[in-house]
Amino acid sequence: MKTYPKKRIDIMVEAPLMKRVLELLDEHEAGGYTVVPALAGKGNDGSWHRDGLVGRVGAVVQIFCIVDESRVDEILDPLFALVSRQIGVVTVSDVSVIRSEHF
Amino acid sequence: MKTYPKKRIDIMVEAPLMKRVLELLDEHEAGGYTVVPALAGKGNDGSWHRDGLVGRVGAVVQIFCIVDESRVDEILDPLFALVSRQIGVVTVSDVSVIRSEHF
Amino acid sequence: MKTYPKKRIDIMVEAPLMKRVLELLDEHEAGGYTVVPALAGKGNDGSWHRDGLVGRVGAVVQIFCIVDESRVDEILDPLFALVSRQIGVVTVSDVSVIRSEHF
Amino acid sequence: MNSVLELAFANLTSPMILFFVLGLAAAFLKSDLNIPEAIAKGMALYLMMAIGFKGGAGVAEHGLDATLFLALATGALLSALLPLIAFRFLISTTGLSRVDAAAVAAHYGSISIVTFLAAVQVLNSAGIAYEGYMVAVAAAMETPAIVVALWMAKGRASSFNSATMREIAFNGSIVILIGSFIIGGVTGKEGLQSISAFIVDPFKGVLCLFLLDMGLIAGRGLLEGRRHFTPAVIGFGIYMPLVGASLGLAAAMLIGLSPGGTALLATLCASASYIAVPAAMRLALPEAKPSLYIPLSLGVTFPFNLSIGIPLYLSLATAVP
Amino acid sequence: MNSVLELAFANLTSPMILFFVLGLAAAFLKSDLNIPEAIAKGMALYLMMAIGFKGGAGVAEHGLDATLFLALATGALLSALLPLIAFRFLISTTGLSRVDAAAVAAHYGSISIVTFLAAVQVLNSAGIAYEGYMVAVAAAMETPAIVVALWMAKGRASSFNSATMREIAFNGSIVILIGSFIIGGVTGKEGLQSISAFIVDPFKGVLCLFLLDMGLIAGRGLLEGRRHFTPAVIGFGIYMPLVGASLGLAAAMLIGLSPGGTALLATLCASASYIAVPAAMRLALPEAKPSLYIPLSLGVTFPFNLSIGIPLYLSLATAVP
Amino acid sequence: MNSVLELAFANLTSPMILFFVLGLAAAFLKSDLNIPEAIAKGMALYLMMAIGFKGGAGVAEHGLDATLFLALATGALLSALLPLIAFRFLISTTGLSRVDAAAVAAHYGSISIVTFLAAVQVLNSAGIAYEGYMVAVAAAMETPAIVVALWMAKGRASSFNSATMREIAFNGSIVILIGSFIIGGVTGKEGLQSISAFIVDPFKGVLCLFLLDMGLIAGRGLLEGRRHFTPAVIGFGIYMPLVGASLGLAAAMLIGLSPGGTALLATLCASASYIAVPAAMRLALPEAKPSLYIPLSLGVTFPFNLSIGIPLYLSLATAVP
Ligand SMILES: Nc1ncnc2c1ncn2[C@@H]1O[C@H](COP(=O)(O)O)[C@@H](O)[C@H]1O
Ligand SMILES: Nc1ncnc2c1ncn2[C@@H]1O[C@H](COP(=O)(O)O)[C@@H](O)[C@H]1O
Ligand SMILES: Nc1ncnc2c1ncn2[C@@H]1O[C@H](COP(=O)(O)O)[C@@H](O)[C@H]1O
Ligand code: NA
Ligand code: NA
Ligand code: NA
Repeated sequence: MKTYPKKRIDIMVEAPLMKRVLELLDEHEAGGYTVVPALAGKGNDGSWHRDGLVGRVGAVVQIFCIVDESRVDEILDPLFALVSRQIGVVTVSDVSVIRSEHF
Repeated sequence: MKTYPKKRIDIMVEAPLMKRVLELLDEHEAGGYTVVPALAGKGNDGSWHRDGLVGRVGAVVQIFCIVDESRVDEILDPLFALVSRQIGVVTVSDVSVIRSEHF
Repeated sequence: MKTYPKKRIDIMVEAPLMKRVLELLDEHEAGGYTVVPALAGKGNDGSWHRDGLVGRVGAVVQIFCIVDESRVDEILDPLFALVSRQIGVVTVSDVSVIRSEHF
Repeated sequence: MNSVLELAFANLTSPMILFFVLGLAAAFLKSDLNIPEAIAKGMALYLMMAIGFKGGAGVAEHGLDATLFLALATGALLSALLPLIAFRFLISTTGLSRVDAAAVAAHYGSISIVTFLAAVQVLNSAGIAYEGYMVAVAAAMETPAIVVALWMAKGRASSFNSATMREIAFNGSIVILIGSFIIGGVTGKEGLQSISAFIVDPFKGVLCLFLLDMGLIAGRGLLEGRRHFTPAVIGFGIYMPLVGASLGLAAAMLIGLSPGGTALLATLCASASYIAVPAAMRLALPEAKPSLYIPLSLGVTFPFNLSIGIPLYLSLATAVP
Repeated sequence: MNSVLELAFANLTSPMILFFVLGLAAAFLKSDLNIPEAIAKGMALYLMMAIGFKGGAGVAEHGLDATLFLALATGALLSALLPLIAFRFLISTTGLSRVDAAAVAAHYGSISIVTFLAAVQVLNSAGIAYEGYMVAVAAAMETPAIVVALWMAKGRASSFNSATMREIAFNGSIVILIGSFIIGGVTGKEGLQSISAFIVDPFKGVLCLFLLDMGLIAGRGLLEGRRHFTPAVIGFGIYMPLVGASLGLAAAMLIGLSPGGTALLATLCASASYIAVPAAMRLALPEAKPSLYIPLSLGVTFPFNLSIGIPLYLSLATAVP
Repeated sequence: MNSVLELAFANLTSPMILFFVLGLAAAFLKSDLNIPEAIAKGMALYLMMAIGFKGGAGVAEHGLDATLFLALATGALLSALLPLIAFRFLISTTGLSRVDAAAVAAHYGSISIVTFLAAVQVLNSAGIAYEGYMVAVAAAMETPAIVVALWMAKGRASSFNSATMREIAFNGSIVILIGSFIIGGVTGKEGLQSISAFIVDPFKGVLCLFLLDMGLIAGRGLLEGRRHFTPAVIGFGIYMPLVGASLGLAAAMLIGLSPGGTALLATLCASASYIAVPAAMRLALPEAKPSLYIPLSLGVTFPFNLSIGIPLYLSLATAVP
């Protein structure tokens, strides 16, 4: 089956910032994204676990977004500006998709 | 450590269709799969959020499945037929595994 | 934007073993990791679904960890020793990150 | 007619309605207020378990009679008939596609259990009795509409196979409703008493919290689905329940239900599904737009029934001597 | 003996049992009915908090006596002894591997708190008193069986280190049971009264909903684990509780527990763990098959105790003068 | 003074405090006991819905008077004033950075609704009346402190834009508190009665379970945040509530609140936020350390208020004739 190369951007970011990241993706017309809840984690800023938490602080969500290679930089630059002061990690990787009109 | 190249198929699909996709993977002896809940997302068909939902409509789950390269097409073709009329996105990417008998 | 190549290790492992895996990652100074809950799955040891479960048995969590290529083997060897007797799957893939000091 | 207004007013200022309105308001204000999915599902299970059990215990106390079967058959028939009417209206007034019209019609033939619960609460506060088995009638009305609508959408029913039918027939909400109804029937008054501190006493409060959630979902759905909402579509969301209720009233009187039971059958006919039917539609009619049928059912028809519909149906049901 | 049958029959038609059966039926019908994980865990926490607290408040009211310590020691001893017996039976009759046999034995030495709860409900409805500290005995019986079973599996106990022991000793269910027991003991009758609308009144109803979930899990486990279920294995799941209960009855009479307390100790000995022990086994004996021991405990022994076992143990405990 | 000690002792041995201590102990023992996130959130929603509704129903019963507005204004003013004082103390005694000090100050200006709930429980058991609208005062005190603290942190307030303000103003907890308060006010005593089996009777028990969770989170936060905890910082976590309470007492007497209302206003001033403010700080002052301000508020000040603070403020409030 014919597939098309795209990029997958994975953003791990603390939950209170999620809305901002999604707005940023919307602004740059990322086409689509999916948010996956994370349960626990550890990074430079210490470790955390969702259990028992009531507020959004102390949790990290994972947002991923499949985009065309040509748009990666356009998204990464403002994303970096947004995430750099916060708790978070961003990765980019290669994927293929089966419907290219989608992205 | 010796690793073996495989393919990872990621399927984002609306929740009511999950059972069908898993049955399809079973039929094509995909060996294994994992379903990860998604919390929120956006695509061509609009955006959605899990919070407060009672039914399965309006939610997307992420199913991934590590398979040998040789089986990718065998799975993608019927998967595409299944998902094309529904809400969903499919990606394929490269991974290495440490136990090859597994797949 | 300048990015740096890293490796992403994905570990699907039954929930009772999660703590051991995280301790192992800590010992080998993996820098960070994220745990994502899984909802359902199937592998060699049968299929499972989280719904209705009270205990941790019968659930699989997904742990991922971005590390420098140079550390992959150091982590995979003990990980393999730990996971080989249990229910679980480990994959390694390529990613790029935007902040390299992080890992 | 005075008492209708009083009833309507009492209903409009009941905590139930006001919590629904709070949810709507929070959604429109774009507040981040939300109820975790697991809690919403847990409450839905609780409400169905409780209403099923109480219905069964009611039947155990008052005994079974022939009207039970008559009522079940009538309910199933109405559920199959209403989509045909709804479909006609939609095609001739709204310009929706055949598939969309069939999907919407399925929702209006099937029922909303929360609307039913709200009606039961109103009956309870007004001290009006009703047949305990009405909850079984509700369960019986869930599915026929789906089958008829899929048949109407024709050509499209390719994915409408026996696996889908099985899933629809044994879907979780039907199983817990009917299962609890039977358990309530078997254990009777004594069984009810032993767990009434769980399923009776806090019921209304849980319903309020659940309606808050419904308000949030309805409000967000309305914002999201706005673009589909022509006057003709909104109009349908309001007159169709009246059409359904009229048929329900007539049928109930024909088979001789009590005034309370009549009001409930009318409410069931007037109500539109927003949980079971959407899931079935995504499987069998994926081309139909969920952003149309969910907010129409939950954001237009549900609040209409909740606020104006129920007191109206009740006053009509009790007006006839 | 007539009253035994009556008791058994009353038990079999109690809402608790019937909801468990509903869960089983839904699983066998492959219904998608399910209880969200968070709700199931929340109910488990609630049930343990409530039973612990009530036990502690009971002790506060009736005063501590020497039998508390005697009962704790007896419970721990029985929990250590039962796996040895179970292991013998399994090795000689079922053809299970050493490791599988040890793992199963651990489950039958340890206890199931929900079985205990069900027995307490039966005592309550029959108006039979029992020692409040029995819940502490239950907690004391959770762990010894695990240690003994790991020791029996030998050679395999390499991963059985102090970290594992610590996790087992301070696992969540023990902490909440014992913690609530102590709080109940400290705050006594007054404390109980202040929160009884939460932990006493709705208790039985919550237990019903929880048993629905147990039925679903048990049913699905039975479907999944079918292949391991030889007649010898199923047989073990039924006679082993009887063996355990006999020892429990004898020991209880020896140390002079009340008839109610005797029935509870017998029930604890008869019951098999399906939450705490499986988790420990996955860590320490990963080669043992969870698809064997979980459905055996939850799908065979649990329903056996729930339906036939508990009334039987109770009638034996009350028969002896 | 004797009665103060008695009150303090009664408070210290109440189930509420003891469940909090159990949570702390479980965390320190590194037990895996935990409450699922959805359950914790569900309980938080429940507690806010209940306290809001009861407050509103209280106002409906006793009528509105001018002090309501006076109390709202006073609360808002205190919430804006306290961060200024806290900031001074922190800068001059703890060596925290400007940004960290501002973030901590925001927490102490704002309020903790659970501390408020605990104080209400103590008033209820002591049979002391209070103004129903105090819950609205609590809501009014949530936000001003945040605005002031961001202004103090200056230069850093770049991300402090209208979107952030909107999010803070319509955050979920404010919407449900105020919404339920209004619904309680509209439906009054009758509304309260109709759902009191849900929002009144089990309230205290739910609060106990919620405090168990708070204890777990506080204990784990203390372990994680240890490194930030100099004596000066811990000291601040204890004397700042006393400073806040003093101001609250004075203000309450000035505007003529009842002794019960006075104790509540003092408690609100003494309490420190650990849900709403942290979320706002992560958005607007990301450089401030959450591992400092959350455990300080939840692990030091919250237990101090719960155990010693509340009885103290209450005895002061009732001592003055
Ligand atoms: N190396 C890593 N691999 C996977 N996830 C990470 C890694 N580093 C950080 N994270 C995730 O990102 C969150 C924030 O990271 P940090 O900003 O370093 O505290 C952590 O809590 C983890 O959930
Ligand atoms: N570009 C994308 N990146 C990541 N997830 C996506 C993307 N597009 C769609 N999705 C996910 O797939 C779901 C269905 O997409 P769609 O069929 O385009 O509505 C969305 O709700 C998202 O959760
Ligand atoms: N090929 C696969 N693709 C994705 N996930 C898998 C695969 N195989 C196993 N898994 C996941 O890993 C768990 C344990 O696998 P196993 O040890 O094979 O039973 C399964 O329950 C799945 O959640
Ligand atoms: Na209808
Ligand atoms: Na046992
Ligand atoms: Na304060």
